[in-house]
Amino acid sequence: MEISIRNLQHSYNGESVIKNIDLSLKKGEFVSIIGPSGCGKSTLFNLITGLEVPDEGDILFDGKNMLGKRGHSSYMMQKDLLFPWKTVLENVLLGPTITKQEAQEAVEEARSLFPMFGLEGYEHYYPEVLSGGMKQRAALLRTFLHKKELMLLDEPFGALDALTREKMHSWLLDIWSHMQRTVLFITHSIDEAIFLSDRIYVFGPRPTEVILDVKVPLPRPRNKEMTVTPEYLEVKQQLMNALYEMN
Amino acid sequence: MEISIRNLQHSYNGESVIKNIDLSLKKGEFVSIIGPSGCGKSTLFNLITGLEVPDEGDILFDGKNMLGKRGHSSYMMQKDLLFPWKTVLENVLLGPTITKQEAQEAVEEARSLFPMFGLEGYEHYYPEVLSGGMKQRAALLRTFLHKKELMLLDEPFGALDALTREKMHSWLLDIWSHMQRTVLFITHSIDEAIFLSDRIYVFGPRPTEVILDVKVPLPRPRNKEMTVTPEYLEVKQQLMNALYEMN
Amino acid sequence: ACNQVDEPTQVEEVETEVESDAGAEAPAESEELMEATFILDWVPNTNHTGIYVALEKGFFEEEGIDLTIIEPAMEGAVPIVAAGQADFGIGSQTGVTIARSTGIPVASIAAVIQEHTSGFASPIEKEITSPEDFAGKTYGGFGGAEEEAILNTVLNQYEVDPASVDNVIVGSADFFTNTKRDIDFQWIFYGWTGIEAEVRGEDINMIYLKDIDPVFNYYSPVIFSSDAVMEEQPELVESFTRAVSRGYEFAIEEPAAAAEILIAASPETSEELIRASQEWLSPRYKGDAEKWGIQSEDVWNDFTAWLLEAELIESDVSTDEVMTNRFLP
Amino acid sequence: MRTLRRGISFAAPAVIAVILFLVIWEVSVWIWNVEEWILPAPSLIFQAFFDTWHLLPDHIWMTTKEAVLGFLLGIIVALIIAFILDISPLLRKSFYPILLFSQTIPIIAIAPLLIIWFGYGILPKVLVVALVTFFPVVVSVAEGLQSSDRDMIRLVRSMGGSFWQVFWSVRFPHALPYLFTGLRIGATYSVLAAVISEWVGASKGLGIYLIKAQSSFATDKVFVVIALISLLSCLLFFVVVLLGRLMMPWKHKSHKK
Amino acid sequence: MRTLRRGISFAAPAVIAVILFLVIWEVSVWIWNVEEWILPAPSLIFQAFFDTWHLLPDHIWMTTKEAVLGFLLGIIVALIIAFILDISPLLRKSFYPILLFSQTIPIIAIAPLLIIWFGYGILPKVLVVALVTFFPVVVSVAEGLQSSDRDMIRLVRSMGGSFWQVFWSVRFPHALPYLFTGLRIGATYSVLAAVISEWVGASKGLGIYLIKAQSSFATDKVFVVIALISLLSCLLFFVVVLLGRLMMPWKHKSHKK
Ligand SMILES: Nc1ncnc2c1ncn2[C@@H]1O[C@H](COP(=O)(O)OP(=O)(O)OP(=O)(O)O)[C@@H](O)[C@H]1O
Ligand SMILES: Nc1ncnc2c1ncn2[C@@H]1O[C@H](COP(=O)(O)OP(=O)(O)OP(=O)(O)O)[C@@H](O)[C@H]1O
Ligand SMILES: [Mg+2]
Ligand SMILES: [Mg+2]
Repeated sequence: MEISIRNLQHSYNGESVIKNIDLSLKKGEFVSIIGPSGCGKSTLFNLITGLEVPDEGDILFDGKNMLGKRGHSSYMMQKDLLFPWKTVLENVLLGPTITKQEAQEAVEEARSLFPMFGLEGYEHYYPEVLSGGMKQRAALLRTFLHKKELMLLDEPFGALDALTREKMHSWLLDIWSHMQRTVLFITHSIDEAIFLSDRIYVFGPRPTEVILDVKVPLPRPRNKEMTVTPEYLEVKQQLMNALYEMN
Repeated sequence: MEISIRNLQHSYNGESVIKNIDLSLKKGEFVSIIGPSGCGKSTLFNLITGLEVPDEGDILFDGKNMLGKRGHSSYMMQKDLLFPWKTVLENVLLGPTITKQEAQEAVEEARSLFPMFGLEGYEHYYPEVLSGGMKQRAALLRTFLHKKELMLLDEPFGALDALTREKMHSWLLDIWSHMQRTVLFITHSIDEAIFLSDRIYVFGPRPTEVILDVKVPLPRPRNKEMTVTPEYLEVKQQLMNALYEMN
Repeated sequence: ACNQVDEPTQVEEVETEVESDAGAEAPAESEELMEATFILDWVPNTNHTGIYVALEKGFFEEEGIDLTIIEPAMEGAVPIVAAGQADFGIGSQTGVTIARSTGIPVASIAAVIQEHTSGFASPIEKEITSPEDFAGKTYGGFGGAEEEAILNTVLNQYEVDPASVDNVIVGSADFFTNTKRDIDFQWIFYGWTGIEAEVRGEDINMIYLKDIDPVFNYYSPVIFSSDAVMEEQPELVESFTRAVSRGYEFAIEEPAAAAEILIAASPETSEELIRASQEWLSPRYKGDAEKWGIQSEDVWNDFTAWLLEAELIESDVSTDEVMTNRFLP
Repeated sequence: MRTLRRGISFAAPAVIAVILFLVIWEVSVWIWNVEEWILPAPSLIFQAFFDTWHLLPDHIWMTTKEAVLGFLLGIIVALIIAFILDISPLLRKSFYPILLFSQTIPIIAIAPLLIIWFGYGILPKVLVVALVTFFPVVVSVAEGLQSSDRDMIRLVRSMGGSFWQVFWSVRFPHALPYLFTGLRIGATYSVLAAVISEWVGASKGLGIYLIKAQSSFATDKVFVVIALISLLSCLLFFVVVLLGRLMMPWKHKSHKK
Repeated sequence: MRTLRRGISFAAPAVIAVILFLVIWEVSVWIWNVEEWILPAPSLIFQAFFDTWHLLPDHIWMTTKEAVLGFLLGIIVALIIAFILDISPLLRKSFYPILLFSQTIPIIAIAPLLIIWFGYGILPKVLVVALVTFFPVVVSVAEGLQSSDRDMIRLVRSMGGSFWQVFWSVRFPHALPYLFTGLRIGATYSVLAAVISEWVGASKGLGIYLIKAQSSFATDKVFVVIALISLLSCLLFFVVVLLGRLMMPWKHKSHKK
């Protein structure tokens, strides 16, 4: 599935938030977005998932206009939004429940992923007792189990320590390469963006627009050693310049 | 004020979370804590602020036992916890309201800090419309305005982009050096920890204990250039080893 | 709206099981029993004794009637009978007349008691022995339609300024409670509240309405039915009245036994009060009339005229529309 | 101007619905030929209203006074009781049966007590209205106070916030929507409660007017009173809704001022 | 065993409070020498209960049946109406006045209508109870449905969740505490509503017993009935509370199973 976003504009209460965004994803591509806090990244995701309708512009999936259409992508919001009335297991099964997947199968798959996500033993707990990072992991697992071709991840690793984060990185790249899911990824970490992505968009401050679109020239599969290669450092420098120039 | 924590132990529902923690802070020291997600860092903060009482152990402020005592430190929780019924300005003024500070003065100080925190223009908005990072900044501002000698910050910069984060870093170091506040800081970023702290504790996985206590041998004031010095890299290596050995 | 006969009423029947000898021959014709519903005006009391006696003694069955008694706790029997949800009801002459003048098609078919037994009562220590003493006192009313007009008529007759009498609607509290506080006198039925005072040993002064002005010697209560029932099933009305009449005759002759029947039918009501009340009331059902239930046209004429004069009804109601003796045995 | 227009667009659907309801009623009465002493058509009720309106102001005023004063008293009592229930689970458990008891007494069964203790003045009516209206408020507010966000409370406590500071900064604002739910129910009941309280003993008020109308089979006047009770209740309800909007601006607006 | 012990420790404060209440009452009656036909002492009420208990089971059973059936009907109606009110602000605005109207009709003023339409059986009583109890449930549930977390709704919608999936996965569970607040209020009213409904016309039931006792000046029996109404209401209330705990385990427990 190819996604292309054209001339997108959006405003809240008459104040422009997204000035003009053009953006495209190829099938199976992993693309990251970085940009200053409050610039409109989450807003873009809300537009893509159809939760909000832009003032202007098009969102095309394989050429088909998807403005205001919903249910075509798995979306991990910035807040964890676990339902307090569901146990962790029930929470992560939200997707399969909504798409009316076969229950038994879904439960088995979910359960098999609990250790990987460091949530083993918490299946039947209510989310209230989870630590901040555990909540985020549960939300990520929930998003993953809602299997759509496009995955939108809004800072999925913000509350994770380096180690857990790396584990998650390799897991994410693993399932991504196996399952050919297209990923659009918001992060604040330049390193994370480079390590994971095929391409990176840099957004400017609100009202935002794309100020840079860089290809990451690193081969797949990635490994930690690549983070000291000159290609890596060059991209990093480029991104940092773009971000710092904003001031 | 000198803080010393001795032989602290805590468990939830019979399951040990904090196995044994000894920890000390000198007056005006900046100390960071890093450790795997879900190990018990936030729990430690809850014990220090008196929100929970440990199963065993002592928390001494200048030799005085503070177990279960509250109101002695400014605490920024991991969740932003902005009150939906208060505007951003009212939210950040929570501390002065509770400590019954002179209102006019507090309002003026708060207002003067809004541009610095990138919240200008949002004074009278309800927090619902803020972006994730803006909420976090508002929560940080609220914590700062609740002026206590000890500041406990639980991942204050998790949702911020690199640029904003740096701005916040230098602001934090600035006020810290001016105001002689003791800071205990939870973070997931090794770089952040090294850049900001005098000392860093590494916590082990749950049930947690201190597995490393390193001094950061960098002079003050800090600047970005220091991040490439051999001292810096050595500390970083030390920390990474400690974290990676946990597996 | 007159399908009341074929439509079986859904109520849980109150019937005290008929075990009397009279009931023995009933089953043979039980399939042809006419169903009828009788609605009370208040909780079962000695005004109703004849009905319960007739039911218990099987008089209704003998007349081919399967009677159901409905006990509403509140007023409202008149529209229910008029609407055909009940065939017979019990109420006051005032009620029937006002209803008729409003266009509600009901008429009285029997007077339960010949003489009017209500009046103004007050505890003896209030020293109210004549309507003249009402001046400056507080009256506790029940919110009846005719009440204020009657009181004012009485006051005018005794040259008391109506404005000097405070009129408070006391609603649900009883005479004894009300007169403990700010109320000085109240309108009561001697056969019930007055008897309760006797039972309690409290002395009261009673000024009977009928002693103040003969026009107030109207019938209360009366048994009534609707035009529809009276026209379409005269035989039902006749049989009903016959049975009821026998019931009251029995109550007149054997007050003690009648009281027990009422007690059995309504065990929740105070037995002592029923017995005392029955004893007081039994001789008054018929009084010195030739037979139980008979109504004098003069009484109706006079009272209707008074109602008209008091503007309680807007148009005259002809007496043969509101009452009839033709169903009496 | 803008407030006016908004007011109109706010009230319009309600007014239209009421009119529709009345039209259906009127038509049904005509179609099934319902006799007027059973269920009078709205037109007849209007008629009766205009014929007798000169009798009404006194009664209306009396009942309104009782309803409003009683409701206010009820609210105060409710807030106090909800607060008491909130501070200790022990108090909650022990108080609830007594609260329930207070709600299960048929007013007219305790009419004698009310009269003996408080006479025939406005006081017993105000008390009855308070008795009826305080309960839904207590139950709602108690639930609201119970369900505050624990972490918000912890935040204020960690700042050294006293019991009262926690209460005013977190628990109370959190309980406000619950409070207004209870107030809406209470407001709805208050006028009818005032009417019923008059049956205990009074010389003025819509309740008295109702009894008199009923005993002279003036069904049309009975319905005039019912309509007035409805109207007054709606008015009170509306005031509560408006107050709710004023006191909880964050529920409707994105910013203050 | 454990459930039993917990049950006892749950009920104990309530029982003690009730006993205390009765003792204070008894003593007050003695001290102020209150006449027994105004306010009988609890001991006399117990006496009356034991003297007449053989008359009671039928009445109790009848009223209980009316209260429970009516309450169930009320709940169903309330859920449907709350749902209708929820789906469109227009419907909400237009419906509310009619809802309010339904709550401001004095039952006994429309008693003849009830009998004419529904006869003397259990039906009109069930309807009256439903009429009384549905309202607090509607108001509470409507508020609960309104106040769901918007972001949670957005999450489910972003997943392609249908209206009903949003409803069942977010709005309904969020509204549950509100629903139970309303149910608690409704449960409290249901028995009294059944009693009052019997005054419309019935031959059995606590309402009938009450009126008979009152009209034969038997204050002690009146209070026996009031006590029974209270007891039944408490029972129903307790069932609702229990059900609430079962249906909202996350409010009391840290994990399931
Ligand atoms: N509902 C709303 N009403 C008004 N303004 C809004 C609303 N939602 C978001 N905004 C504003 O739009 C801007 C962009 O918000 P958005 O959440 O998209 O930022 P973001 O790029 O995701 O930031 P962060 O990295 O901090 O999460 C912010 O300034 C925010 O205040
Ligand atoms: N109230 C509670 N009841 C039971 N277990 C709890 C409770 N609160 C926390 N825990 C458990 O205690 C452990 C430590 O939690 P804590 O929040 O301190 O972790 P953390 O180190 O802050 O992790 P993170 O970096 O993910 O925020 C977790 O496993 C969590 O599930
Ligand atoms: Mg965002
Ligand atoms: Mg934490």
